[in-house]
Amino acid sequence: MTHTATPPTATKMALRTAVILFLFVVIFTGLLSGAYLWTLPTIEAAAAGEKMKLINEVLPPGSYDNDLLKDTVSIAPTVALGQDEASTAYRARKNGKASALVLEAVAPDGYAGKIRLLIALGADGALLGVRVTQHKETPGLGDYIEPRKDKNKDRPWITQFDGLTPATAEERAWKVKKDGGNFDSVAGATVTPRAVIKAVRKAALYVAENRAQLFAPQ
Amino acid sequence: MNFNTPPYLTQNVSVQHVMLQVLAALLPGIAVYVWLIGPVVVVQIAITTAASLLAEAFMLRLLNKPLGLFLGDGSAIVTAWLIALAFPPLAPWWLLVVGALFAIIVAKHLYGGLGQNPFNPAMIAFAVCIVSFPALMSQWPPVDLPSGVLDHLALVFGYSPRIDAMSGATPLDTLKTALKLGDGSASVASVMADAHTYGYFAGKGWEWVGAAYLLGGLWLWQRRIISWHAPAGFVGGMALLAGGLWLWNPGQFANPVFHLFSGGSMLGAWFIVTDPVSGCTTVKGKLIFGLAAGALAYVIRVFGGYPDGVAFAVLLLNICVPLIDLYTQPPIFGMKGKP
Amino acid sequence: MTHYLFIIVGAVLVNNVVLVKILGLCPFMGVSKKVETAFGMGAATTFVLTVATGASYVIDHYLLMPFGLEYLRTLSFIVTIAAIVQLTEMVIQKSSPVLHQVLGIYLPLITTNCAVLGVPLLNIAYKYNFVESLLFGAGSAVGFSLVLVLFAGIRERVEGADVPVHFRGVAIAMVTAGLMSLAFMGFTGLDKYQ
Amino acid sequence: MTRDEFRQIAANGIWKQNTSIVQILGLCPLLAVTTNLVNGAMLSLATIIVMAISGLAIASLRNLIPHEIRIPVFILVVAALVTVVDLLFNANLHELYLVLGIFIPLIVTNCIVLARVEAYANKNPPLHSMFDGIFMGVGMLWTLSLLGGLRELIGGGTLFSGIDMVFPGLHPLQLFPSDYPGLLLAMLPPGAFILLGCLIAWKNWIESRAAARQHRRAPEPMAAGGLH
Amino acid sequence: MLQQLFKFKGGVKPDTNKTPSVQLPIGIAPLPALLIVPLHQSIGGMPNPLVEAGQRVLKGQRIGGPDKWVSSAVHAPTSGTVLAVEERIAAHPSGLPTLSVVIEPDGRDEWIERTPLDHTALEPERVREILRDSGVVGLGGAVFPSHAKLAPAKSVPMEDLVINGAECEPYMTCDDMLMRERPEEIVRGIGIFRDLLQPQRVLIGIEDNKPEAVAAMQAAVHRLGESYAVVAVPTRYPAGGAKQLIRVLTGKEVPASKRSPEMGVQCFNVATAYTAWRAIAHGEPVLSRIVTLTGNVEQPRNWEVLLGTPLKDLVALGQPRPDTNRYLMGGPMMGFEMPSLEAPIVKASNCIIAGSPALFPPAPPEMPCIRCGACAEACPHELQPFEMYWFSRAKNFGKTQEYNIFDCIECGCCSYVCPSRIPLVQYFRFAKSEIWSRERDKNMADAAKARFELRNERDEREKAEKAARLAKAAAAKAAEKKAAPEAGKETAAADSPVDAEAAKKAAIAAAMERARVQREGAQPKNTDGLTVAQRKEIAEIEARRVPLQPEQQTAFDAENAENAEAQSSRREKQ
Amino acid sequence: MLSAILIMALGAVVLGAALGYASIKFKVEGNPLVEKVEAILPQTQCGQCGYPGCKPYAEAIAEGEAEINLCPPGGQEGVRKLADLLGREVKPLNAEEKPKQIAIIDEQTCIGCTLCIQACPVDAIVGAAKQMHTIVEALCTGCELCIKPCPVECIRMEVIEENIDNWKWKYPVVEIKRVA
Ligand SMILES: Cc1cc2nc3c(=O)[nH]c(=O)nc-3n(C[C@H](O)[C@H](O)[C@H](O)COP(=O)(O)O)c2cc1C
Ligand SMILES: Cc1cc2nc3c(=O)[nH]c(=O)nc-3n(C[C@H](O)[C@H](O)[C@H](O)COP(=O)(O)O)c2cc1C
Ligand SMILES: Cc1cc2nc3c(=O)[nH]c(=O)nc-3n(C[C@H](O)[C@H](O)[C@H](O)COP(=O)(O)O)c2cc1C
Ligand SMILES: Cc1cc2nc3c(=O)[nH]c(=O)nc-3n(C[C@H](O)[C@H](O)[C@H](O)CO)c2cc1C
Ligand code: SF4
Ligand code: SF4
Ligand code: SF4
Ligand code: SF4
Ligand code: FES
Repeated sequence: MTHTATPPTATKMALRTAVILFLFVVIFTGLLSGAYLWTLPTIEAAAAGEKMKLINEVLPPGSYDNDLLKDTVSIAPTVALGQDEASTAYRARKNGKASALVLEAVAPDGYAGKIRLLIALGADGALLGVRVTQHKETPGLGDYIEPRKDKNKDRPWITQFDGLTPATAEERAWKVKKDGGNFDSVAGATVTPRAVIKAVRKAALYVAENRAQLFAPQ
Repeated sequence: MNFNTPPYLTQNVSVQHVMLQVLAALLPGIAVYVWLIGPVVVVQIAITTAASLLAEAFMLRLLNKPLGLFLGDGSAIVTAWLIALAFPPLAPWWLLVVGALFAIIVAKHLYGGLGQNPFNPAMIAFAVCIVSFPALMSQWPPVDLPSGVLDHLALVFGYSPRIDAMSGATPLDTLKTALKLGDGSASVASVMADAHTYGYFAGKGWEWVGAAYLLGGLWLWQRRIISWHAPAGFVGGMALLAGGLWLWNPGQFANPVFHLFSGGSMLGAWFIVTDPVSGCTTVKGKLIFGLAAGALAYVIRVFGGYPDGVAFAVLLLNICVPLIDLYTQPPIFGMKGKP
Repeated sequence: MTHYLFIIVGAVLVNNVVLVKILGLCPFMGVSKKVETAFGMGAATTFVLTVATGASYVIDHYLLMPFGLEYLRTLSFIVTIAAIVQLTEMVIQKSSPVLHQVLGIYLPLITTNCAVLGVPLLNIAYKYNFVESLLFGAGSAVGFSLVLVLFAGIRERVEGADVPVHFRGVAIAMVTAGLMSLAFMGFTGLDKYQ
Repeated sequence: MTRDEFRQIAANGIWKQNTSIVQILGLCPLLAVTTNLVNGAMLSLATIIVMAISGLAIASLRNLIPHEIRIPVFILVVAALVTVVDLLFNANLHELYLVLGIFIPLIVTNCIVLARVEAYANKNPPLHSMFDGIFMGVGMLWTLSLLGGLRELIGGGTLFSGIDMVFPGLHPLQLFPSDYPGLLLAMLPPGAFILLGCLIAWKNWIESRAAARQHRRAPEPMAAGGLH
Repeated sequence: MLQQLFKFKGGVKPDTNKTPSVQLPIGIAPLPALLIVPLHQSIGGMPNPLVEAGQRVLKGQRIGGPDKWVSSAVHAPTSGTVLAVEERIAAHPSGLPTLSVVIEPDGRDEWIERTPLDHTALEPERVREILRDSGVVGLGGAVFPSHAKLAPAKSVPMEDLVINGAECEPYMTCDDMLMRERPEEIVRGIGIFRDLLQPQRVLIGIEDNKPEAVAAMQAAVHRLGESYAVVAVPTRYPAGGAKQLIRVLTGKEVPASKRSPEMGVQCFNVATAYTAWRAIAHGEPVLSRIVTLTGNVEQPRNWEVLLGTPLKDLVALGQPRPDTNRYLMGGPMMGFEMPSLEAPIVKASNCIIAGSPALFPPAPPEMPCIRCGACAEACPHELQPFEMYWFSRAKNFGKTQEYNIFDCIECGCCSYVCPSRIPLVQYFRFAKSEIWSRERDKNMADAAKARFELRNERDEREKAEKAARLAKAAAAKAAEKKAAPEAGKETAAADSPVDAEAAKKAAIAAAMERARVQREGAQPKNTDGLTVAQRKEIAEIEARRVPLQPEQQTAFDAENAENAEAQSSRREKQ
Repeated sequence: MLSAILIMALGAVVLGAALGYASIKFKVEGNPLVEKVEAILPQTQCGQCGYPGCKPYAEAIAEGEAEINLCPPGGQEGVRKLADLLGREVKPLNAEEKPKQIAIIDEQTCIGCTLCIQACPVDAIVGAAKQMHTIVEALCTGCELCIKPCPVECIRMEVIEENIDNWKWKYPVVEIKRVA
């Protein structure tokens, strides 16, 4: 479109609308940015709180006294953890001594896709706690791995990991009852627990192997 | 004014007549099923029939339609029988009732009742239940479940806890679960060797039920109640896909005969994709409907999240029916070879 | 390559925007009374959604992220999309009245289609790169158009049915959409290799 | 604003022009976040805030806005408000914020917001517009809550699940016996559609009953009118 | 001769029930006491009445003249007196009355003068005119004026002339008996059609359940040395439908969008050929027809019946059984129930079937369509009746047209096979007549819109003119005012006569203008764009006004009453 | 914050200018929708819809200002067609559907005042001043507009009766409901 074809009114119009839109944008973006700056600290605190809440689910209370979110180590993509991206592990210390490690792992072979886990291991390699952070298992069938959805409220399925050590526990301890193991499971949905168990075990073994590196001081 | 209108002659056929023949064609399949599982199958059929008829009567009453005329047409009974045959034979009674209510009330009468439902009511029942109660809907008894009629009834009516022994043992499910475990050790051959449920036309196995449905279907075809297009399409679609993958990797994919005679394949091919109401009506449309349903059922049962895909495949194709019909209009008299 | 294929299949069928992700429902219910108009709406949405995903990606990666302004996403995306839509509509109306008949009249409706903002936001959540974003956008749009047209087909038929009075119109359309969504649950799990 | 006007605006928003079951707009949040009552109610609250303020703002500024760019400007205003609400949720109701996900930013494209702005605020005084926004939102609030409650109840036998995300001390109600198997369908998208369909049918039923009653009462004024 | 036969899809095979009525030869029905001859007996324009009450008519005298080219004459079936020209109940499914000539026969059966002609010696145009004036119309059921079908298409050579002796409807045997008893005249009649159309072949199709008729026709063709092929076609309803028969005999499919001559074929019924021969070679217009009287009667038989014979007189001949509850005209597949025993036999009445509950049980309740597709399989036009039904039922007529409802020949095969016993044809007829009526409404709306716009335009113009006039006048006045004082001051004496003269002139002009406007007003306005008929109507209305000229305005009130009386009486006479 | 405002402002200027420019550059006159709506309206021009004729009503509908169920002559069928065209919900007609009728002038009473001629929107009345007036049947749309102006009340409406030419096949009675 050439300039000569432009009637003068169009340019004028363009100028006018541009200015008005400009004004509106400036005002409202300003307001918005103000709100952002104002809420930013709270949001960050909330996000950190959220993370800590999760971590506190897998770590016994009082088992650490440091700020975990600050004491982290980055783990490169690892097959053993089922991760294809770098992930972060948090280190718990008590009185300056490494007491536990919290890391993320993925069970790739859930019934309906990946199951994301948060695993806490003690310095001695024993499992302190496991939580599922994300999964797509069938609601009402495979979702009992989430304590919230587990019908067994007294002893949710996922707490069966607590205290296990891959090194000492025999093979049997890492199987569902249907396969001749110790783990309870819900009949008709054993794909899910098998996947979780396998992933947790692999993660625990991985940590055992790389202990030194993972617990190394910052 | 008397609205008796031309033509004053009619053939001696009726909806009831058609439906009764469909029911008759289901009998061989039911007989084999009873032989395989036990008389509890008949109880299940009775439950769904009663629930369907009650729901039908209730809706007819509510909508002010003549009860006698429609209760007698037999269509609700066909739906009921198909539901009973598609559900696990030891499903608790209330599950069957929920399915039947959904089929008749939501899938059928909300759309105006007989003849007007775009979705296959029986398959809606199945889909609703498998989505809502996946655990119950995937607990199939093995064919040689060592228990009597009374045990079965106790299970159906909830006086006995659901036992582990009866879960997940249809050939399809066994195969899929084994392959899914995914350590690569399982192959079709190893699983099938294990699965005594699949007799390959020799022992007591699910495939006999499929064969009996095939027989009933052929009879329906011979009686001209159904045309061959949709069943042939279904069988063809499934066989082509299954055959192709089987030839490519027989270790991970079962052969087409296995697929055609397990799960709901035969029931689907002869009694479900042929549902005139919710299916395609043009000749080309029926072929497309069958082909696509067969292929989709295979994809869902092999790659998807559910143990069998017939119901979902049929429902998905139900969605496409109006458009398929629209674009497969046959040329009319005098317009052949023209757009 | 298969990765891209899974994105497309996932967006069109398994995670269909309308029936599974529940986005873009208003036009889905509103413009599905006739197959013909559904086609028009589908085409227009496909265009806008593809452009919107592309534009959002560019804005996000080259204007917002470098300055740490992620909180302006919603604002900048939607204003840009609205302006693009309006521009396109004006241009089409002037340059091709035929195209305007086919597409143009639907364009203004698209600004308030949740999918148009939702899909770019999902792209960011899924950390898709540019090509993936475009594929996901286009796939979602095709998924939208597909179910829209199929839904219109059913609605045309159901219009003639003897539906109970209180269910006539939108109510039965909702039920139909529900049953369609139920059918689409059959695709569950087909994208897990992603 | 007179009382009558106020009452009219309220009636319109809550029932006559109810966004969800009459205008059939704003469906995405209506169906997507109503897996339980709390989610539905909270998203509606967010929407109410946005609608009230955007109504007020646009009705006040409407004379400044040229026709050609009114849509971008409206959207700009709405989007800015939505982002603020989004930030507030993020800061104060972080867990709920995560659950509601993209549906908070999507209030921008919630057709109903723009529809009211364009159809009402653009033509009416600020106070009216604000109340219109509020009552449209209230209409949305009760429908979303109802639908959320129904889905939750049918799907799992509970009510107010997730309330602890808003009021940390409270607990959900378990209304059905704990061995109620739960019709999961109600929690899934199909259930949402079907239940909304039933809700709309229910509204049609109420209206037709009201109309029938009106009809029965009607003859008198008709007769009076017929005299001249 | 070996004739290759083609197949048409669909069709049904109901019981034919033809034997009872072929046991006896065609009988001649006695003269009834009263004949009611409807003027409108064929497709096309309504014939104009040519007689008045009280007039004596002769047998064969024209009582209704064809109105347009597609229209056909009607004649007095016997000699007698016209009692009335009035609305009488018609042989029509509506049961509504139609303008009919009621004749009381005098029993003398006195013919008009008949002039036998040799059609070969006449111009084709003349032959067609004679056929039209003799009231020769299609007797196969459609009663389309035959002369209008006898012109070959300009661009396509006429290849086949198909003669329809199929008679596929159950019960019906009138064509069968006609072919058995009067084959030679039929064959000669076919000769007339052949000479007019010049086809390459003539094919006579007869269903193979009528071997006697085939034999008789073959013998006649042979005797007369013609080269027509008499072909026995498989018995399957509706093999006698023109398009189906053409398909079976020639392999051609005539789509609904085309007339058969455009594909080089034309089709006539045997009885039509027979009447054409009688009309040309004997000068006898169509006064009677063969009617099968069968069904629930003691004495089923074919009768040659005068047109206009009331139904009751005919059925009395067959001695209906006591449980007879209705009479169908036409076959059981396509016919309809006669609305009254008073309704007359017309050219289209090929068959009267006495029905009883046992013979035609009341229709079972209609169930919803289950989309079984049986109807589509049976439809000879390969339509999708259930789709057409679905949308007709929902009154979505646009969709019915998309599914080609206008290709439906209303043969009834679909209803025959429907397990849900849906009166499909009834739905299609309903949809078709709604669509036509809508078309009419639409045309009217368009016309109304055009007239409305015209009027608006005129209003605008008049308003503008008036405004202009007023402005002019105002300006003139203002000028006058302005001029006057000045003139008064300076040149009052000199100018005033001129001015006065101008004013006078203006006044005269104005008066003349007023008069002109008034004159114009006295002429009817708004008459542009009217059809001839409407102008005629207006002219009539104007004629009524003549006594109301302005001069008589004073006497207006007094005369008004008289006038009105005169008018109303005139109206009554009409 | 500054960067935020700067970036957004940049976008705003660009988009605002583009929109303003395009709004003039690509301006189109007229609304093709009006014609489509008008084609559906019966052109009775009776004003019962509350608008002075079919075209204004069509314009109002196209603008989205008017309900689609206001035209009694168009009947429920008209509402349906409009709903189809505009993708709106079908609503019941907000008046009773009347059978088709035409106006008849009682020629004995007519005083030739021409008031009805002026009222008739479609020029269906012929007659001159001080003469008896008559209605051309084929042109009358039955809008009743001529009734009110007549000072001697000589115009009445008559329902067009069914005859063999305008007879229509009836909707088959749905028998299922009756059997109950
Ligand atoms: C719809 C559906 C969903 C299922 N979802 C799961 C699931 O989430 N987790 C699971 O372990 N099994 C699931 N299953 C069950 C498996 O298909 C399989 O039957 C079962 O895991 C194997 O039986 P077992 O657990 O008794 O070994 C599902 C089954 C169906 C039909
Ligand atoms: C206005 C009009 C004009 C027609 N013109 C012709 C014609 O020129 N030639 C012809 O063969 N049929 C003509 N038809 C006739 C119809 O097709 C007629 O029904 C048909 O010829 C008779 O065949 P049928 O009885 O199959 O129904 C005309 C029909 C109408 C209504
Ligand atoms: C379904 C159907 C069946 C018909 N059956 C016959 C028949 O058996 N014999 C016949 O002469 N005409 C029959 N007709 C009429 C023919 O279509 C056609 O009108 C006629 O043969 C033309 O000849 P005509 O103009 O001399 O009547 C039938 C028409 C239809 C639609
Ligand atoms: C051949 C045939 C197949 C049928 N298949 C089904 C079916 O798959 N599911 C069902 O609910 N009803 C089936 N019916 C019964 C009936 O068509 C169905 O209930 C209607 O959908 C109800 O409107 C079938 C009927 C026939 C004649
Ligand atoms: S034969 Fe009857 S029931 Fe079957 S499809 Fe046709 S109309 Fe429907
Ligand atoms: S009546 Fe019409 S639709 Fe039915 S079979 Fe005959 S041609 Fe086909
Ligand atoms: S009511 Fe209908 S016919 Fe009358 S003016 Fe309005 S649109 Fe025209
Ligand atoms: S004559 Fe009267 S009713 Fe008829 S169109 Fe004119 S004004 Fe309307
Ligand atoms: S809320 Fe309307 S499209 Fe999503």
